[in-house]
Amino acid sequence: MPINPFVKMTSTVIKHLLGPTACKMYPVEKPVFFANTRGHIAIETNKCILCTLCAKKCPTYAIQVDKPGKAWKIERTKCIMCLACVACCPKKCLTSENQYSAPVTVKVVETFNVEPPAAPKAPETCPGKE
Amino acid sequence: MPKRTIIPFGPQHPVLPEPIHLDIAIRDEKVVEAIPSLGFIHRGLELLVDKKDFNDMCFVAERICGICSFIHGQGYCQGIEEIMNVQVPDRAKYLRTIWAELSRIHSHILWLGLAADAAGFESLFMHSWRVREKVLDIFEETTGGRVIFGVNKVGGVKRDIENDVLKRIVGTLKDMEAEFKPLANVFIDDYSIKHRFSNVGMLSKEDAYKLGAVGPVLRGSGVSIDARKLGYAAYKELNFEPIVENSCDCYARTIVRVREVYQSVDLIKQAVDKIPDGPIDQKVTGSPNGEFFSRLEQPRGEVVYYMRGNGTKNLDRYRVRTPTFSNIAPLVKMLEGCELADVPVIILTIDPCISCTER
Amino acid sequence: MKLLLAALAFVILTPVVCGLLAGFDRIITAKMQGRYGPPLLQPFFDVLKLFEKENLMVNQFYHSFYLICYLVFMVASGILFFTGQDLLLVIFAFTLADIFLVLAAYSTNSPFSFIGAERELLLMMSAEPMLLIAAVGLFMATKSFKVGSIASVADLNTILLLPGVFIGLLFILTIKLRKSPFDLSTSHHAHQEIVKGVTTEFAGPSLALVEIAHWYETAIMLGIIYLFFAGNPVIAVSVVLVAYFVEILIDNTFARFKWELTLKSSWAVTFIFGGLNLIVLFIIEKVKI
Amino acid sequence: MSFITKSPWIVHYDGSSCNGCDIEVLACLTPMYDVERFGIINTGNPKHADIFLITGYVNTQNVDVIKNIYRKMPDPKVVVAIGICASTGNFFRECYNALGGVDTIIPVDVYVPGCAARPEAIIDGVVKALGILDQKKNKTYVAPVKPEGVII
Amino acid sequence: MIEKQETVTIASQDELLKKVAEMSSSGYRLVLISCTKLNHFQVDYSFDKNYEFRNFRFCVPVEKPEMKSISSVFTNAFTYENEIHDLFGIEVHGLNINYGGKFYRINIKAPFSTLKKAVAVAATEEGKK
Amino acid sequence: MAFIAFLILFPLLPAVLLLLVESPAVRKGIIIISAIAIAVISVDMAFAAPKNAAQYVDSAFHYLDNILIAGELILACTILYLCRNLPFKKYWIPLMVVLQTGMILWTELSGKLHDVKTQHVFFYDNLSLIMAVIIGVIGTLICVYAVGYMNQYHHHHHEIPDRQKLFFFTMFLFLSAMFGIVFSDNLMWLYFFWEITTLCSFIMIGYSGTEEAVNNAFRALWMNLLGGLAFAIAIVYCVTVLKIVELDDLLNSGKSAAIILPVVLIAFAGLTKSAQFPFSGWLLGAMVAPTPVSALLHSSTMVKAGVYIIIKLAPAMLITIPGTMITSGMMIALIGAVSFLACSCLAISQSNAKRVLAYSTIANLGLIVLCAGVGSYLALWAAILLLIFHAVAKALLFLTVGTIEHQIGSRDIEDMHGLISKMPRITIIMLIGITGMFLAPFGMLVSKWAALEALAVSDPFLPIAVIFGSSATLFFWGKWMGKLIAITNVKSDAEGRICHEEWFVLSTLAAMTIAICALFPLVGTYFIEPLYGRDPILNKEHIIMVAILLGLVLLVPVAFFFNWKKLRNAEPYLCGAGIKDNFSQFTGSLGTKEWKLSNYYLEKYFGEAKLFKLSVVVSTVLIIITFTIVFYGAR
Ligand code: SF4
Ligand code: SF4
Ligand code: SF4
Ligand code: SF4
Ligand code: SF4
Ligand code: SF4
Ligand code: SF4
Ligand code: SF4
Repeated sequence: MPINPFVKMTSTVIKHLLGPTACKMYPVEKPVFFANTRGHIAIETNKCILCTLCAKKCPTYAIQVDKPGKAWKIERTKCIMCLACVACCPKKCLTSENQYSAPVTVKVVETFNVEPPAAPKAPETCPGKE
Repeated sequence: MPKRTIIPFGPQHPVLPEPIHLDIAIRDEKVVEAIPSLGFIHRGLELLVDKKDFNDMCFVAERICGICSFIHGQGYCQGIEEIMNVQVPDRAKYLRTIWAELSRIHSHILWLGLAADAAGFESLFMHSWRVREKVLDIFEETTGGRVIFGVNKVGGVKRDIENDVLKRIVGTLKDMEAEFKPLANVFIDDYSIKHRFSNVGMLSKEDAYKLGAVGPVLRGSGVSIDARKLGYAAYKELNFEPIVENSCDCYARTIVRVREVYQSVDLIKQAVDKIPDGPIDQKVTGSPNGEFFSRLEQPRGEVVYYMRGNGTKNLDRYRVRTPTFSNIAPLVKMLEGCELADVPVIILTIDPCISCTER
Repeated sequence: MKLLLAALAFVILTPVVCGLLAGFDRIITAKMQGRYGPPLLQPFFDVLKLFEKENLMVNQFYHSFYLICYLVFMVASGILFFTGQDLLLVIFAFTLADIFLVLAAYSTNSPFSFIGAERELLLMMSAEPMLLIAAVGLFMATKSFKVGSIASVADLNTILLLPGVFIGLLFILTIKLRKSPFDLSTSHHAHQEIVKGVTTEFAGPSLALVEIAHWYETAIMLGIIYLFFAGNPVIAVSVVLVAYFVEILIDNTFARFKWELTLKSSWAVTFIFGGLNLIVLFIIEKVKI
Repeated sequence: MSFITKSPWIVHYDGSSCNGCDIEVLACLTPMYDVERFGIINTGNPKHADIFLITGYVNTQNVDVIKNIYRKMPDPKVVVAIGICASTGNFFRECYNALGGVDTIIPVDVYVPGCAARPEAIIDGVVKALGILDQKKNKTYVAPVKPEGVII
Repeated sequence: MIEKQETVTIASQDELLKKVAEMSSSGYRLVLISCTKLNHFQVDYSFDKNYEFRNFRFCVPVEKPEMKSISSVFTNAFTYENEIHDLFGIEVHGLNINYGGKFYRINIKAPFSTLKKAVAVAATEEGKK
Repeated sequence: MAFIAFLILFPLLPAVLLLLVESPAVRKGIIIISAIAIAVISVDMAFAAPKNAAQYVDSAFHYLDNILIAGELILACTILYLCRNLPFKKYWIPLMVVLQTGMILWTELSGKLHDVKTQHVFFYDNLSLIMAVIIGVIGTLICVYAVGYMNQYHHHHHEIPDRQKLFFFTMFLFLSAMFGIVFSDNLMWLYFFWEITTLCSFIMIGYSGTEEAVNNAFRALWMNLLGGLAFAIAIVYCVTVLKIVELDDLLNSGKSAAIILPVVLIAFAGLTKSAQFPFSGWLLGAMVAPTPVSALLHSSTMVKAGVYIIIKLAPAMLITIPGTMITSGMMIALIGAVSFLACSCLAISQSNAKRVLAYSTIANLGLIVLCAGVGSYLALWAAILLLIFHAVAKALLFLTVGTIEHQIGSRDIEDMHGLISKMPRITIIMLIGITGMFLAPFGMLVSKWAALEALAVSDPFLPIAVIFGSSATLFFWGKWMGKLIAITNVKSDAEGRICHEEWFVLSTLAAMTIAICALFPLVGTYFIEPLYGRDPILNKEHIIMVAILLGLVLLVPVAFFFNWKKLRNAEPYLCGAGIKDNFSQFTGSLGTKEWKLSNYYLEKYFGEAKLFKLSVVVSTVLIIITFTIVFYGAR
């Protein structure tokens, strides 16, 4: 019986045993995403005009626009990164970052105060990240 | 005379990435009866046409399945375009072809890995999936997502791929092919793989045709049918022949898929060579009115969509007949008289995609 | 007294050594699969964790009786072996221990455990002849069934007289270590046919017992390999390590066999390598006289 | 210290997902992401598992299945809902056969957003789950209260 | 699209069965049975041979939702017909494998047949919450 | 010696009484009293008798010869009478009877015996004492068991005429005949008793009178008669050629090649009686008889007569056949090996508990024959131990199967699923029997261990057969145990219906199985080793090791009472298809379904269809070869 069929996998296996691992080593090494990887939706709060178009277009109702309360809200655990909102926003104030949303232990609705004169606060703390 | 052992197989079972259930009756280890049961993933998303307009339905179509998500989107869009008589730009057609073939590569290598795993060949599974990641990187770079692309829309595609990126993709695929080759040889030649796949799950040519098998299951039984030959998207202009194997067993289906990986790489090369410049989408106005049966070749075989519009934003009917659905009847046939150890292999050999089967 | 110390050393050292061996196994396996792999101490973490878990059971019997018997008899046969007792008795006690694992699985009355148990019995039936033939072979080569005297007599000649038996033993080592292609009844990772086979129903501490018993089992099997080279401990240890490595390699280069091929091949190997070796040995001795 | 964080074994069930999240869960096990680095093993058997990874939402048919699996996991255990479907039901919650996210039938400890959830996100989610697992082991776990929206 | 799609409407069930038998004997394979609810149930039987797509349409009245199975001719029809039974509530007679409504096991009976647009809208409102 | 006379003659008294009494109560009384008497005397005899060389009883009474002739005639007539409803065309059966009786009578009457030394009629040595204890204790226990069993039997089978009088008559007649066999030194007497057991077996197999039973009875008859014929030829040869008619003379006659032919002929008779291949068919067919019969005749005593005679002949079988390099023992050992290997494998494919037991019986007898054929001291030591252990454990198993059959209405192993939940006590008794059959440190395994060590010295062929065979044993016993111990939620009160006699007998046998295991070194020291006048085989270490293992087995159940923390019950894993708190059903494809578990039978490899025929062919060839070379050597 030829030995070959019994050892078909051996070379691959030995090569990897001796060679480097294919592992990306996340999270020890930070991942690099492509420029247009679809990630979480960010809003430039000073541009938004609360037109509610994005909320209407969003197929999963992840976005709520509170006109009287002047707030733009998103529930990240509903967003499917379809970018329909980004495409429809008349002011182009929605963008898709290439970083994904972090896992959370509670579902929260993130609220952004859309007050054109309001100073754009840097979102230092991510509620999802604790 | 020994009696039967009756056990449930699935819905939660380590070999099943997706829930399907079989009541298996075995004697010793021989399967004497296997009755499948579906519905664990039934969502009823066809009825979402009542709530989503025909443009948004594209998102739904993409999420029928995460493995050939792209082709679902493509099928949906092509159907609507046909009803509405939209002329899709050639570049969009070529891009669709390229993405579809990439999907096929990704899906087939994924399947090969799962098949290896079903036969208890863990390292082969790992290496297959390692190679597959290369294709996923191409996806992520070109569409922004690893599995759900979201690039289709009625009238064309949403994103373009620059020509130099296309060239680079061909290069990456060449690398991938080189890494895939030793693994493919394992599938083709390895003793233990042959032991597990050869003469297992026999489906004669006649049965395959009669029972409505599609895709690699059909072609593994020696029937040369490949819906890409219908010539949708850019396939009309590409040169290829359906891949056929004649041994009618799990091994044949495996080899069909191995060879289709090479074929897809070749098709992508052809497409990249021929792709014209130009716009990538066509503005669509109005609402669909009419009906169409849209047929495409997915990695798992021929998929059929039936769409019927009534001139409003919402369609009357959106019906998807997926390859796995068509392969259920052949599956039942193949399971007759196999060994218990073959059950996972045979189930996997139709590459079951339950999410699309039940929608 | 010396025997008592040997027994004590065996009981204490085996989990440490075999746990580490298992740790290396997992790292090497991972590397072979292109992965990075777990920490070296992972097997210990696993077992300790299992003891922290709730003991979920279908009924109390398998844990309180059969599994404890499994462990106790595995340790007992190990002690018999490492204190140099009769090899046949060791193998019988070893079988007894294994039977308790099978019975534990049977007693759960769970479909997948049940099939696992049937397969485990099948595997035992496949492997047992070779073990006994190895004992008879060692007897023919060293004129003793006692592990103690075999170890003191064994030299280069032993392996030269018993090459077939040794190969056969390596073959069934794969079965006993639950490595692919013979991991029919249960496996270290999710089992594609029968979930977890015999161990399906054992949760938490019960599973930990099985794991520890498996370490002892490994020690006994490797001990028998060692016996062939006992004349020179350095060579013997390296042969054991090489054998273990080969098992890992085989684990990673084979799909799982089906029961028919398993039974056929192991009996065939047992007969062709083990049996013929004995017969040739017999003829050689007849000719000498 | 509890060893449970060093050896979390998982069981994965595909509720009614589209496969997208499933294959990403599987991808976590494969060379690129190799979660065995953290001692994670996919056991495929709830009785051995500490972490229940669930993808896809709940429909009328798999309610029992999910509850079944959950019941058969020994304590301490955590549930990680992977993907938008498992978290909130995606747009499928509008379908006639859907009940919604997984938290409608069993308590969910971590939600991993994403459609499909990326392997990195799944790893993050599991790491988060480990903390909870440890708390559950030491009986210091308090279920978080859902805040009324967060103002930024 | 280069393929040609032809749809023939057939009046009676018996004629349909004859047609189906004819298709079978001339080497066509069953590609799809689909059902659409309009004012009646429109049932389409689609066949294919050498990429040639032929479609036979048959109408089942809503008041009397019954049809005959073609699974005696095409064994694989049972999947489609069971599905139609579960989703549309059409009684299919003569099935070779009859799941008796347990094919999908949904709680709502025949959702494609009964669910009105109004209900759908209500569900949408709920989804928004 | 008085007790020999007592043991042979006394059972005839209850036998005749039982033929006469009608009242069940009286019958029960007679049986129990005589059982006690026989058991006590046989045990007492075993302990009282000197245990060194064989003791002989001279033929003091000349009328014994006449009794013998009369007995032979009555026996032949009875068999011929019973042949009146002979199945189609089997005329050679009565012909065989006539032939062999004719030969014996001719020898007796033709005066050939005058110049033959006829000194001893009866004798005893340690081996016959062991046999006597087995017959006296186990045999009578089975008779007591049968009291309860036969009532139940007729309760369950109304269609079978109640012939209990005949039944118990035969049982006690049989006991008498068995004692006769083990104490006879004169071959004529030995032959006479031998034929009585054949007759008893024939009557008992046909007890139910069904067509199948009658057919099987006749099969058993002709196969045993074939052995009887060989025996008769051997006697004629001995008397006419060797001028010998006593067993001890035959064995001590200088080991010349001349005795090979009669020895092989008698051994052949032993093979048929102990149902070795190619004659295994009759024992399987005998399983139609009521279970106590299977236990008494067809596993623990009558078939043992076959191996008993082979063990006795073992020294004579070591003589090399002239013109060849082999001994007749080797050939006999090979036949034993074929039987052991084939039957161990065949048992795997059986789900009928009695058939499994039957195959296992043949296999174990094969192992004994194998050891006897090898004939070394160690091998014989193992053979005798096997004989003892097997008698106890197998009787226990047969009887438990009988009891269980009456409670659950089936003797199929598949129907015994989860028996431990339904009938815990009876199941534990059965488990003791099964463990006794194949697991360390119980008796059978200890003997197998000894056998292996004995065989390893001689050549590798027999050990290989034994090794493969015992691995197969592992499989079928293991799966049977598994069936029994599966814990289900089904409760039953069936156990309460089992009668006292059965309980008593079963628990006694179970206790004996364990006790013998603990006491086997004593058996070795006091019975077997003096028999061959050799050194003890087991050294202290062996005994200690076995004792430790036994201790562990008995101690571990203590863990039961250990308080395990954090216990929670959950139903078995069913792929998520399970139903809450339901331990037997799951949600199946077409609705709720019961899961069922059945053992593997591996029909493809171990099925009867092929393997049985193959073994018959192989063993027939072996027998033909044996006789050919023996005849060739004799000339
Ligand atoms: S939840 Fe995920 S998909 Fe949605 S915006 Fe955030 S990162 Fe993107
Ligand atoms: S990306 Fe899609 S799902 Fe997400 S918020 Fe925008 S529209 Fe909604
Ligand atoms: S984000 Fe854009 S689309 Fe949404 S409300 Fe603001 S302006 Fe309108
Ligand atoms: S903290 Fe939240 S917002 Fe910030 S990078 Fe991480 S996931 Fe994104
Ligand atoms: S603040 Fe955090 S959760 Fe919010 S979008 Fe940014 S990263 Fe995501
Ligand atoms: S820093 Fe946090 S909150 Fe800000 S955009 Fe990034 S993820 Fe969102
Ligand atoms: S066949 Fe399966 S993989 Fe392909 S699109 Fe359908 S669901 Fe997806
Ligand atoms: S979240 Fe998205 S990718 Fe994941 S299962 Fe749901 S639809 Fe599929």
